[in-house]
Amino acid sequence: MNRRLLWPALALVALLVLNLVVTPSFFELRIRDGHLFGSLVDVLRNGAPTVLIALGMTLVIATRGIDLSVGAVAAIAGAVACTHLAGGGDAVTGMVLALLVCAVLGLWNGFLVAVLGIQPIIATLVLMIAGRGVAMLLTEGQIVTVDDDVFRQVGAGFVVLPVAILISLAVLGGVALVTRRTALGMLIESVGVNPEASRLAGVRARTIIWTVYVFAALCAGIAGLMISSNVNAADANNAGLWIEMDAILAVVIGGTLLTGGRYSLLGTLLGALTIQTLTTTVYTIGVPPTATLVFKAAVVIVVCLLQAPRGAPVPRREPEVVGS
Amino acid sequence: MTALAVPRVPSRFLPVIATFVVFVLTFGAGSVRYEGFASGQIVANLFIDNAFLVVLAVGMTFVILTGGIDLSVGAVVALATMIAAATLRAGWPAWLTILAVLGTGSVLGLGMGLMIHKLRVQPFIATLAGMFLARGLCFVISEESLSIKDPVFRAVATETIELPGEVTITYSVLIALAVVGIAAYVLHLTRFGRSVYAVGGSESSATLMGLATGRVKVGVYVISGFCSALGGLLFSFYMLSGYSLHAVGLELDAIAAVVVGGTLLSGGVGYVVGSVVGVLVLGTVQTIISFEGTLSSWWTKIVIGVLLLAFIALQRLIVHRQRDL
Amino acid sequence: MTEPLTAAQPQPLVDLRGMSVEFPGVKALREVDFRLFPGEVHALMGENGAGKSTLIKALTGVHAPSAGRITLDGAPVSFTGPAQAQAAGISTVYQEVNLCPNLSVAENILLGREPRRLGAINGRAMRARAARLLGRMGLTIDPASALGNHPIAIRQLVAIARAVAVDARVLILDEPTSSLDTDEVDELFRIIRVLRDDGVAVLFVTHFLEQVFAISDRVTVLRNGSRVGEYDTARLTRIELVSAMIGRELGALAEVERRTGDRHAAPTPLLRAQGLGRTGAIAPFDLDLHAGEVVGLAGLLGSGRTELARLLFGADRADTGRLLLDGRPLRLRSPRAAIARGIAFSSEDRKAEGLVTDLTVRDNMILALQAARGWARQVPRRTADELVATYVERLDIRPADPDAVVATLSGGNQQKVLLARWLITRPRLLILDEPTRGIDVGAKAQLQRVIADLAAEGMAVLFVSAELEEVVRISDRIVVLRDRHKVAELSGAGAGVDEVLELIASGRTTAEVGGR
Amino acid sequence: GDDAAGDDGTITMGFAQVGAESGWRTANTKSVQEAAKAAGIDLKFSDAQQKQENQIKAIRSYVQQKVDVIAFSPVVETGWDTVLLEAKRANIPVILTDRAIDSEDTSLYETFLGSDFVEEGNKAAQWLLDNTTGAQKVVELQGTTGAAPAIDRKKGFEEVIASRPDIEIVASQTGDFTRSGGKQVMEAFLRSTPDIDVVYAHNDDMGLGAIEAIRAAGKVPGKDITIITVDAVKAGMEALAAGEINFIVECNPLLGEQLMDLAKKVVAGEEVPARVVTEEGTFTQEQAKAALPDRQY
Ligand SMILES: Nc1ncnc2c1ncn2[C@@H]1O[C@H](COP(=O)(O)OP(=O)(O)OP(=O)(O)O)[C@@H](O)[C@H]1O
Ligand SMILES: Nc1ncnc2c1ncn2[C@@H]1O[C@H](COP(=O)(O)OP(=O)(O)OP(=O)(O)O)[C@@H](O)[C@H]1O
Ligand SMILES: [Mg+2]
Ligand SMILES: [Mg+2]
Repeated sequence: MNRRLLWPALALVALLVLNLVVTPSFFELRIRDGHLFGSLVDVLRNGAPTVLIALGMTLVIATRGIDLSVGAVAAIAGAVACTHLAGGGDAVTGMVLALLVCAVLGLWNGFLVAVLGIQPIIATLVLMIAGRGVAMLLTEGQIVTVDDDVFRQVGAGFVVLPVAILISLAVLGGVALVTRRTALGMLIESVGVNPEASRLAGVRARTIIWTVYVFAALCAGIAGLMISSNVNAADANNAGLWIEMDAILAVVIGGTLLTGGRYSLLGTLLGALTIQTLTTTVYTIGVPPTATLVFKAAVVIVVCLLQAPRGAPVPRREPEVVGS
Repeated sequence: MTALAVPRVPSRFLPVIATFVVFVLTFGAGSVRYEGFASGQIVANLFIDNAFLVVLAVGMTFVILTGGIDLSVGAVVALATMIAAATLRAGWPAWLTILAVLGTGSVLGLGMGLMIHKLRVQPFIATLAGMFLARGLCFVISEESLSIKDPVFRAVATETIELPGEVTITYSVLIALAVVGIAAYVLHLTRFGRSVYAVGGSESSATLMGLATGRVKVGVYVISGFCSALGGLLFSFYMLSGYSLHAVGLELDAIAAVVVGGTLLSGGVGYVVGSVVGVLVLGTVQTIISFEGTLSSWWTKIVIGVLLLAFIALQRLIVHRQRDL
Repeated sequence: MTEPLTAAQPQPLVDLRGMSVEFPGVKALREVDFRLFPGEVHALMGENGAGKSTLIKALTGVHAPSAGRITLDGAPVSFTGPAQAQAAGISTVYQEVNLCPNLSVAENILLGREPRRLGAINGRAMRARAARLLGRMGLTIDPASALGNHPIAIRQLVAIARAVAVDARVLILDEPTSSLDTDEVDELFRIIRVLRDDGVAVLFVTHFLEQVFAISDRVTVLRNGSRVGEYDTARLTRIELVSAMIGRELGALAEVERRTGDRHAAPTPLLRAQGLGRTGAIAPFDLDLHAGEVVGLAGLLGSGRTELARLLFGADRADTGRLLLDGRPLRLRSPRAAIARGIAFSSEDRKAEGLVTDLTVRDNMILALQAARGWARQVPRRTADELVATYVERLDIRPADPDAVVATLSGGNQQKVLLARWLITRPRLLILDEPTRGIDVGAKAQLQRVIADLAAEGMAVLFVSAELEEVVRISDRIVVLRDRHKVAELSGAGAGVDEVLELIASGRTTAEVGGR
Repeated sequence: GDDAAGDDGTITMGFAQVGAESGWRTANTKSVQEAAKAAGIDLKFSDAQQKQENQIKAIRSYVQQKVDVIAFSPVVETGWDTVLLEAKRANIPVILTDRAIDSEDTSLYETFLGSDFVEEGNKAAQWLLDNTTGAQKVVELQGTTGAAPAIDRKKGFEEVIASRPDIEIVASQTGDFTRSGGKQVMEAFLRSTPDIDVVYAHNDDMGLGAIEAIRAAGKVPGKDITIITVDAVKAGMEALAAGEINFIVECNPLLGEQLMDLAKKVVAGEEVPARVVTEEGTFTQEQAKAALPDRQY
C-alpha cells in the first residue's frame, strides 16, 4: 500500500478496534436468509452514498475544482425518482429520469466552471442553494413516501451483500479501471497541476473538466437514489444535507490535495469509510450527543498529530515547485 | 458601467470594481421594483444586519489570500456567543468577558495555524477539526440558548447613532468598519500584509525569498480566529443571546462573500474591500427576498441561487469586457 | 585530482566540509568540501544533476544536510531556512526564478525590506528604489507593474536585482544568465565585478563556458554529487574543465559542425505567415518555414521572439494576417488545433507553461502525444516505455528513471524532459523557444545534433535562443527581430554572429523583407 | 400599526418563518398562507433558511415596510429583544407562534400561540407509564442537538418517567429529526443494546426510520418493540394505523386560522389572552384509524 494511505488506514483500524472493545459483537457477521448481516456491513452500507459522492468529488478536486452542489443534486435525484413513483410511475424509468436530470445538472456546473471560468466553489454554490429549492419544489416541501420493491433494492436491497455496497464498489472499480486503462486519470491530474502547461500540450482541459463535473453529479444522483431508497422516502430538505463536506473530508483524508493534481481513489474510499465508522462509533459506544463533536474533533486532531512528520527531516521542504 | 469604463483602471482592481458595479445595479433594480427600497436606512441596515459577517469576511480574506481556508468561523461565532452569555450570566464584567472571548478565538486560531504549519495538516482538515471542537464546546457549555442581560451588552446592542438623513446605525457597524480599515492597512502597508500576498502567490518562492512564511501562515489563522471571535461578539450584540446552533453554515457565507468580492481561492489575489462588497451583495439578495415577500420557501432558495448566479455572471462579463479593451 | 590552492587568502568566508545530502533513493551530494573566499568570483560547474543547486540549497538552509558542517567566517553555522541565511549576509538567487508573480516588480525586489515611514510601507520610496536598482541592471520597466506580466528573462533580472539590493557578504547566483542576452550578461558581470572588488564573495553557476572564463577567479567542479576538484581559472583550459565535468576525454563533445549541407529545404513552404501580427505583441510579419530547414530567430530581450512563436502555434490569437499550411489557409483556435496539424511548441518558461511538475517523467514525456490521441486511446504502456527509454538515453536524462517525479529532477534535466515531450510527437514543424536553457555543454551539443538530424529527416524547425552563437551555428536561415518588428532575414550561408549582432544593434534592415 | 390598517381596510401581516426544514414546518407555512388568503389578510412571507439572524432581518424589513402586524415562530427563546424593540417603537404589534420568548419585557409582544414541547414529552411518557408494566429499556432518538423541541421533549419525557424507576433510558442519540438519521442510529442501537423494549422518537420521521431498521433486524415494529413518537404527520399516522407505531403525541402545525383571528383582534386593538394554546391531542392506534380519513396533512 502507498505510504500516503498508511495513516488513514491505521485510523480506520484504530476506530474499528475501539468498537470491538466496546461492543464485542462488532466484527460478527451472520448470514440470514442469504443476506450478510453485521455492524461492518452496516458501516459499509451507510457509507455507500458518501463513498460514491466522494469518488466523484475526488476527480473534481484533482482538476483543482470543488463541487458543493452534490448534496443538493442527491436531493433532487431522490425527489425526481420518488415523485415519479408516487405519481404512479415505474421505478426504473424514475431512476433513469433522475440520473438524466443529474447529468444535466453536472453539465450546468461544468459549463459555469469550464466555459464561463467562474471559480468552482462559487459556481457550484449556486446549485447548492438553488438545487435544494428545486428538490423542494418537486416534493412541495413534503416528504414523499413511496412503496416500491424495485426502488427499495437500491438502498436497502440485498444480493448477499447490500446492493448499495455493490453499486459503490462497482463504481469504484469502474472509475479505477477507466482512469487507469485510459489516459483520463493522467490528463485529469495534468489539468489539475498545471492548466496552462496542459493547454499548451494540447490537452482538452475544458472537456475534461466538464466530464468530471458530470461524473460527480451522476455519482451524487446514484447516492441520492440510495439515500431515498434506504428510507423509502424523498426528503428534499435533509437528504444529503452536508454530505458535500463529508465527501470533501473523505477526499482530503485520503491524501488528495485540495490544490489539485495527484489523487487516490483508494485513499478516498478509506477516508469515506473512516468518516462513516466514526459516526457509527459515536452511536455504538454511547457518546452523548452533546459531546459528539468534541469527540470527533479529538479523533481528527489525534490522527493529525500521529501523522505529523517526526524524526530527522532530511529534505526539510518538499520541493513543491521545481527542485534544483 | 460605461462611466467606469472610461478611465483605464489597473486590471487587478477589475473584479472588485465589477462587483461594486453589479451591486449598485442590483440595488438600483431593487429601488425601481420595490417601494421604500431606495432609502438610506436600507443601506444602513445592510451594514447593521451584516456587521458580523463583514468582520468574518475580513478574517477569511487573510486566510484565503494565503491560499488557505477556514471552516471554523461559524462555529467560533457560536462559541463566542456562548462564552459571552455564560460568563456574563456568571457575573463577569463585560470587559473581562470580551477579553475572554477574543482570547479564546485567537487561541483556537493559533492552534489551527500551528497544526497547519507545523504538522502540515491540510487547512481543510485542521479547520474542520476546529469547527467540531468549537461547536462541541458550545454544547458542553450549555445545550439551551442563554439570553444576555448584561447592561453593557444591552446598551451596545440597542443604542443607535444618528446619521444625517434620519439614518441610524449601531456601534457594531462602526466596529466592523474599523476592522475593515485596520485590515486594509495591515494588508497593504505592513510587511506582514505583503508577506500574506507573497505566500499566496507562491509559498515556496516566499520561503526562498527569506520571508517568515511560517509566521505568516500561523498569523492569518490567528487573525481569522480573532475576527471570528469579534464577529461572535457583534453577533451577541445583534442577538443578545448565546446559542450553540447560532451561525450554522456561516463559514460558507463568509467564503462566498470573499470569493464574490473577487478574491481568488487559490490565493494571492484580492482585497478586503472586495470582501465587504461581497457581503453587501449577499445582504442585498437577502433584502430583495424579504421585500418580495411572496416567495415560498423553495422559491426563496431558487431565487437566491439565481440572483447569486446573475451577480457572478455579470461580474465576469464586466471583467472580460474590460480586459479585452 | 585536486589542484594545489593558491594561498592568497588566509581564511575562507564560507567553508563547507564533508557535506552530504540525501533524497529518498538519491545521494545528491557526497562528502563535498567547498570553500569561498571574500573578494572572489567562484564558478561552480558540473553536468546537469551533478549537485550544484543542491549544494547551494544545503548551504542556505533549504535542505538539511545528512552530514557535514558549514562555517561562515570561521564560526560554525547551521541555517534552518533561507531567512536565516539571508540574515547572516548570504544573498541567493536560486535556479528557478523564485518570485511572486502576483506582486509588483518593486515588491518582489524589496519584499521583506520595504522602506517604511512611521511603520507603514512607503510605496513611493519603494518604487523609486526599485527603479534605481532596475536601472543598474539596464532595465526600464515600470516597477509598479505585476511581475507575472513579464517574460522569464525580465524575471531573472528582477531576481538578480533583489539579490544585489542588499549589502551581502556572499552572493550566490544559480544559473542567473540562462535566459539572458549578451548585453544583459555584460551588465550583470559589471555589477558582479564591482561587488567582488568590494570584497563580496560571489558563487556563480552557469553552463556557458565563456562566462566562466570571463568572470570567475576560481572554479569548483562537481560530478555525480562528488567534488572533482578546485582550480584557478587562469590556469585552466576549456578542454580540461569540460573533461573534469564529464569525467572523460572531450572527443564526443566536438562542436556540432555546420551540417546544413546535407539538408534540403523543400521548395514550397510548409507554414507561411502573411502579415501575421498581434497588437502590443508583435507587428505584422511575413515568414516562410520549409520542411527540412532550421530557421533561427535572433533578437534582443523583449524583441518579440516569444510572441512571434506563440502566434505561429496558436497559443495566442493573432489579430491581423493569416497563416497558410501547405498553401491552404489555417485558422488556429487553440494549441490543440496546431498540434493536430503537426505543429509543436516548447515554451521558454518550463515551470509555468511547460512541465506538469507533480507528474512523472513518463507522464510528462507522453503528455502531448496522449493529448493528441484523446483520452480514450491510451498510449500503450509498451510504446510509452520504449519512447521514454529512447529519449532518456538520447538526451541523457538523469536519473534515468521514468517514474521519477519531475519536480525532483535538476533544472537541466527538467528542460530535457520538456524537449522530449515534443520530439516524441514527431511534429512537422517544431518551434523551440529557448530549448537549451540550463542544459549542460554535453547535452547541448547532443541536442543540436538531434535537431540537425530531425531537419535532415524533413522536419521544419524554428529555433529561438538567447545564445546567438548557437542560433547561428544551427540555423539555415536567421530571422532578426528588433522592437517587435521583423527587420531582416539572412540565409545561413552568409550569416555570421557579427553580422547578426550588427543587424540587431544598428537598425539597418535587409532589402529582402524590410521592417514593417 | 392600527392607523396604517385604516387606509384601505386590509391588514398586512409580515410572517417570518424559520425555514422549511421538515414536513411539519411546510404544513405550518401552508396553513398560515391559506388562512391569510381566506381571511383577506395581505401576507408578506419570508423564509429564513433555518437561520435566526435571517428571521431578524426579515422582521426588521417588515418594520421598514410598515406592516400592520408581525408574526413569527421563535424556535429559539432568546435573541429577539433588539428587533422586537424596534417593532414596538414603530407601533407594530407582534404575535409569537410556536413558542414564547425568554424576555422579561412582556410588552414586546401581544400574545403567543403554540404548543408546549415539554408537555408533549410528558404526554408521551405518561402513555408509557399507563400502558406498560415491569422493567422497560427505552432508547431515545433525539432531535437536532441543541434545538428547543429536542431539549424540551427530552426534558418532559424524563420528568414523568422519573416516577417509575424500572423504566430506564438505556441509550439516547440524535437522529437530527430525519428518517435516515433515525434509521442509522436505530441500527447501531439494535446492535449495541440488546433487548430494547421501547423507542421514543422526538418526531415521526425518526420513528419511521427506526421502523425500517427494526424491520431489517428481523423484529416486528410495534410488537417486539414499542414505538412512541411526536408530531402526527400523515406518514406517521399511517404507520400508527398500521400498527407499526404504538402512540403519537400530536404537535399541530395548522395554526393558520387561529393566527389570523388573533391578528385581526390585535390590529383592532382588542384584548387578547397572553397565551393561546393550540388544540392538540394524542393518538393511539385505534384513534389513528378513525382520524386518518380526514387528516389534512
Ligand atoms: N527534492 C529532490 N528529491 C529527490 N531528488 C532530488 C531533489 N532535488 C534534487 N534531486 C536530485 O539531486 C541531484 C542533484 O540535483 P541538482 O539540482 O543539485 O543538480 P544541478 O547540478 O543543479 O543540475 P542542473 O545543472 O541541471 O541544474 C539530481 O539527481 C536530482 O534529481
Ligand atoms: N528592456 C525591456 N524593457 C521593458 N520591457 C521589456 C524589456 N525587455 C523585454 N521587455 C518585455 O518583454 C516582453 C516581450 O518579450 P518577448 O518574450 O516577446 O521577448 P523575446 O524576444 O522572446 O525575449 P526573451 O524571450 O528573451 O525575453 C514585453 O512584455 C516587455 O514587457
Ligand atoms: Mg541546478
Ligand atoms: Mg522569449
